[in-house]
Amino acid sequence: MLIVKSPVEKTIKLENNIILLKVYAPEISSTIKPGQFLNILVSDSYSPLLRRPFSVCDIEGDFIFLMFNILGEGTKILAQKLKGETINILGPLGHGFNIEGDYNTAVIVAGGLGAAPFPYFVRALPKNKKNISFVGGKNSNDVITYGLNNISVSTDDGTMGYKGTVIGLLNENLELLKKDKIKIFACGPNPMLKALKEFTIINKFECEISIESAMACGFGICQGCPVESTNTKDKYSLVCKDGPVFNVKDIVL
Amino acid sequence: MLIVKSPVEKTIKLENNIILLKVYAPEISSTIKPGQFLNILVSDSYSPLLRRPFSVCDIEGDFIFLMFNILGEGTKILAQKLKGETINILGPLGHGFNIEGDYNTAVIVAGGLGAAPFPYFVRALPKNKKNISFVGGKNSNDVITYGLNNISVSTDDGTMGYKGTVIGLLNENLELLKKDKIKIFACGPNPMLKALKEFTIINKFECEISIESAMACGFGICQGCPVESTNTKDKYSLVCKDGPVFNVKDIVL
Amino acid sequence: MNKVDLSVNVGSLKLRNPILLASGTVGYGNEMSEFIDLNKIGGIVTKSLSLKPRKGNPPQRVVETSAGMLNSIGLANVGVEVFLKEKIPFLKNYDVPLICNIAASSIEEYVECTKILTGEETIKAFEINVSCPNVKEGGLQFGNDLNAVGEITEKVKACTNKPVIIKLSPNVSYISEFAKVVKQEGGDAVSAINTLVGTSFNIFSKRPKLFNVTGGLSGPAIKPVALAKVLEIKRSVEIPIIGIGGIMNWKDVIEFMIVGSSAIQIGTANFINPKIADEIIKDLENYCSTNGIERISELTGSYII
Amino acid sequence: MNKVDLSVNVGSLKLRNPILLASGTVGYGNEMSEFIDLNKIGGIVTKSLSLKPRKGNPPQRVVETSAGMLNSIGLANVGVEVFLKEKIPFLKNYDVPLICNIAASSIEEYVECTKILTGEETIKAFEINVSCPNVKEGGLQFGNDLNAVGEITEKVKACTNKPVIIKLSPNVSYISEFAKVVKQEGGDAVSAINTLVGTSFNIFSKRPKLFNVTGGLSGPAIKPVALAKVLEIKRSVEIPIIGIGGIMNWKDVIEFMIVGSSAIQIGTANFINPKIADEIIKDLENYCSTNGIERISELTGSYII
Ligand SMILES: Cc1cc2nc3c(=O)[nH]c(=O)nc-3n(C[C@H](O)[C@H](O)[C@H](O)COP(=O)(O)OP(=O)(O)OC[C@H]3O[C@@H](n4cnc5c(N)ncnc54)[C@H](O)[C@@H]3O)c2cc1C
Ligand SMILES: Cc1cc2nc3c(=O)[nH]c(=O)nc-3n(C[C@H](O)[C@H](O)[C@H](O)COP(=O)(O)OP(=O)(O)OC[C@H]3O[C@@H](n4cnc5c(N)ncnc54)[C@H](O)[C@@H]3O)c2cc1C
Ligand SMILES: Cc1cc2nc3c(=O)[nH]c(=O)nc-3n(C[C@H](O)[C@H](O)[C@H](O)COP(=O)(O)O)c2cc1C
Ligand SMILES: Cc1cc2nc3c(=O)[nH]c(=O)nc-3n(C[C@H](O)[C@H](O)[C@H](O)COP(=O)(O)O)c2cc1C
Ligand code: FES
Ligand code: FES
Repeated sequence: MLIVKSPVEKTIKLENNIILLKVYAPEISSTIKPGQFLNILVSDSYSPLLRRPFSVCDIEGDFIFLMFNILGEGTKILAQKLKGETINILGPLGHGFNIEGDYNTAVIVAGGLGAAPFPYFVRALPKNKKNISFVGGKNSNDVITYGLNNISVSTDDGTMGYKGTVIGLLNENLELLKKDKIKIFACGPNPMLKALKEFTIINKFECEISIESAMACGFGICQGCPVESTNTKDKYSLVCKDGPVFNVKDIVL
Repeated sequence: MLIVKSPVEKTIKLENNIILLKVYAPEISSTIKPGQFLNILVSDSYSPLLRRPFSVCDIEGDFIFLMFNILGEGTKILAQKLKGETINILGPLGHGFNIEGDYNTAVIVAGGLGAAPFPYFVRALPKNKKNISFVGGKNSNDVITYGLNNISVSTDDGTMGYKGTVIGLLNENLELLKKDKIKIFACGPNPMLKALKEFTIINKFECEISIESAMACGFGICQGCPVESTNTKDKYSLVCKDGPVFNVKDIVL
Repeated sequence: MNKVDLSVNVGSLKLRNPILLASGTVGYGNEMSEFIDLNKIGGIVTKSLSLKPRKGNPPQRVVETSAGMLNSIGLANVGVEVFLKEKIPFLKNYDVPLICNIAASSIEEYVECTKILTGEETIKAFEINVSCPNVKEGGLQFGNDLNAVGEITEKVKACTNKPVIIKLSPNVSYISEFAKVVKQEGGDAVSAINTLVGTSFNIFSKRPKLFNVTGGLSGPAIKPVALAKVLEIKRSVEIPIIGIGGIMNWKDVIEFMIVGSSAIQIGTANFINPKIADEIIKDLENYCSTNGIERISELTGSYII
Repeated sequence: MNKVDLSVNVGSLKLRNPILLASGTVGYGNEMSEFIDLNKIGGIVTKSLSLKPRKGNPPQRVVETSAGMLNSIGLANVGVEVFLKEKIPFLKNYDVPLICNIAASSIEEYVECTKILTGEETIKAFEINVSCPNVKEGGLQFGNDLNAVGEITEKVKACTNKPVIIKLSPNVSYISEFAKVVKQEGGDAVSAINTLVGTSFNIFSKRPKLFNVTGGLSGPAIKPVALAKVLEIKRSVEIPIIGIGGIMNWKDVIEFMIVGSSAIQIGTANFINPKIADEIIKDLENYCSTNGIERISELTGSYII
């Protein structure tokens, strides 16, 4: 865990109002793993007061990329950073995806901005593993495919790809998925993750998910980010420290 | 009184870390009088929460100039404004200098950043009036002569001009001052204004001073900016509404 | 856009919308009239008035803090008589409910002020500021004393037919106990909250920044505390509540209504943006209209816990 | 630069500098040790410990507010036994005064916890968190009840030789009355303040953002209130005070010392910058040295009013 002040290199606007922030942070890029996150202080003032957690989206040499859209004060300030301005980064934090292991194809399931951690994930995947992506959104505006390969898309309103949820789309492709030795890696809104949990249990797929939570510290001292664990009834797991990536079986969604 | 969002045109760094902010504000430039002030919201966030009062320093067509140095959060943010960014201005506020009247020469007395309102003052002075300036500072770094003419300088430590206070300097020039029909216009730190009050009473000079105060609203509703009045014992005057320019006889310093 | 009904009732007091301007942050209305149309806002609460004019505290009276400010104005005001003579005529030009806020240093003074003012028809209700030092009791605050608040409520009610709103101090263990006493003694509503006691020191001079040493904290910093106090009252006493504390935009208004406010007051925000009341009213109309809220009063106490 | 003496005494407790890390914002020290040298800070106050492990509240437990945050962790902790077995060994690697914070739902539980922990030599003092619901009294806070605070002080003191610090709740009318009771009953010091009660609602769902509805407000927003509480205690009771509330930098530390604190605690700021304690200690050294302050303890209560 480090605290670094890193200069912004570039702010890239993708479609759908998605922003990619390219930041020079060699200390982070050389150590962070896909699915880990950073807790970012967007301003030295007390407004906003707390850091903001972001997944590492991608890495290019000494640079890291963050992907987000403008939700509130923190992301608004981040989006306005100019080249040379620094951001204060705390990280790498938490446990990332277990990309090693006994499977042939990584199946990425992403809902909306849940796509954020996967460009780096794809890049970091061992050479001997294939990857395919299922990307869902409410509508075509909500579909983010940046940095992904072999993509199938679903939208709730049918404005793009399969009409329905991304879990519906997975079900449509069930035969295909069953043919291969797959492991599912997912990130997205809670209802999606809930449905996915059921889907993976029924179909006996290995599955890791990255979840979100309100956070204050991001590194385990505030106890602010509990998630119910299926293993220990008398204790919560912490999203920031025990996660944000969990085996889908280990937590109650 | 208006509230306008005005785009910054240019940030000019003078010597001594003094900053001049040039802002496009025709609604203000066309109505404001020398010595009046503006209450400026430097940020939409709640940090800082309140507006910051600044004298109008100068005017050029549709543009106004503010003069300040970086003291705290508010002035730091202001100093970083780029061309095109807007600032939210409330004004014109208060009563300015009475530049008309029965005198031949306006004698400007300024201590440190007390020089801020005088470039516009000089520009606005009726053609038939001369002006001379006495500018004091702790040391040469503290002496601001921007926009002034016929300048005599004093520094407490003697690093520039007369060694001593600006009131000492005035005393040195007493004969000269007494020869003319003068009116003194002053702005600066409180100890200077106190000494000036005594000086003007002893020598029977007309004198108006611009004073500062902590302020919340700047337009008379919070009662946050009292100053003891010599005229009404049972009531304070308000710096923002009754001032910031007062006849030196009207207030207790 | 459908027509939305923004009107609310605070007990028997009818307001065209829930947006009042808080005592001490609107003067007596004239400066604000340069920025907003007083005929559109829900109402004005005057600066606290006392029997005699008060000079107030020497400077420094205000200090900024993180997302807030401290003030110790010391209840500077023109006194009830000058108010009636010099301030009321201006307010008569407008169709805006006027709530007269009264501050005093004895129970008798509260009564006296109310008696003098109650005949003036422009005044639609009284708001009693109990966050004042009780001179007889050695300067302890009325607002921290259940008996005093009860007695003030009872005696003020006895000398006016107009609605009496008691403005509660948040600097107590259980604010709902005070609201209970107000209800018992016939008070029509409570305002919550007045400012929190705070201070700030200059670390170089070691002196307090405020002449009066301590002052009242207001602004967005106190919003979470104010919301909790309103909710506490709502959950334990049935009395109309006027919510106050750190309101900066329409979302804050909705939040205060959800936790139990029938109306709200805007304080510190007026200093930052004197047009804010106007803007909030438009935003509320918009919000209600796009969300199918026909009457904004439905929101009062609509929390789901 | 002259050598500066940063050491302070809080009653009989000697600290190498006045910078403590506040309960609930430092865990049990291990995560923080990645960022700062624990051997340099004044001391650590543990997360509140209870007799049995506590799971704490379901999510959501934290919400940001203007210049502050609300938390309702629900005193999640490992319990005294696991603490002794699993957390103390790590802390033994460091030379840092450990203050054990205890939370309980009955007076007996406070006593029990103290008895179990007092034998552990690594623990240098106890801080008693009285901002806990008293289960026997229907969940009312101990911290709002003078008698309860007195009884807790007396009974905890009776079963340990170590200094007992009572951490006071700010959610009361007169905090100095509580400090008086603590002194009367033999308490060694008070910590002030714990968090202010606050809440925040989602205006769309109309539900509280915190599962527990209300939470504790901390951060710079509360600093003026905390300073006023410390000053109130200092001016009316002679008892060492540990100042807490919104401290973000060395200037805030000096301000808290001037109004009467012998030492201070850093809370929320640890979340934003876990190196802050280190940085503040260096800044304090610098400040004292350049201003000719030989012993920082001179600053305690040095206000000029
Ligand atoms: C481990 C982790 C990784 C994350 N990675 C990314 C990422 O790569 N890209 C990205 O865009 N976001 C990510 N997030 C979410 C991101 O932290 C929030 O969007 C951000 O904090 C919002 O800050 P803000 O100040 O702009 O909005 P705020 O003003 O804090 O909030 C604005 C609105 O967004 C809602 N909101 C705030 N936080 C969240 C949240 N965590 N989830 C859902 N809604 C929220 C608020 O309730 C509010 O309605 C991640 C969160 C976690 C915990
Ligand atoms: C009518 C009026 C006109 C003014 N005109 C000018 C001007 O033309 N140019 C200019 O530079 N300043 C002017 N000032 C002062 C200016 O308002 C403050 O310097 C500014 O508010 C500081 O804001 P900040 O956020 O940078 O500093 P803050 O963080 O608010 O304060 C930083 C430090 O400055 C001190 N400080 C704050 N306000 C003042 C003040 N009013 N006087 C002295 N010290 C203060 C604080 O105590 C603190 O130590 C004027 C003030 C008034 C009342
Ligand atoms: C400068 C100032 C003066 C105030 N004067 C009074 C007053 O005279 N009487 C009163 O009852 N409340 C007074 N208040 C309290 C406000 O009416 C309001 O209760 C408080 O500021 C909280 O609201 P806010 O956070 O929106 O400002 C004053 C507040 C401020 C900031
Ligand atoms: C997330 C969080 C958890 C806390 N847990 C405890 C606790 O277990 N026991 C306790 O006495 N105080 C607890 N506190 C209160 C702090 O110790 C401190 O009194 C308060 O936060 C004010 O200081 P600050 O503004 O510097 O944070 C907690 C505070 C926070 C923010
Ligand atoms: S965010 Fe603080 S413990 Fe997880
Ligand atoms: S600053 Fe508000 S009345 Fe002068």
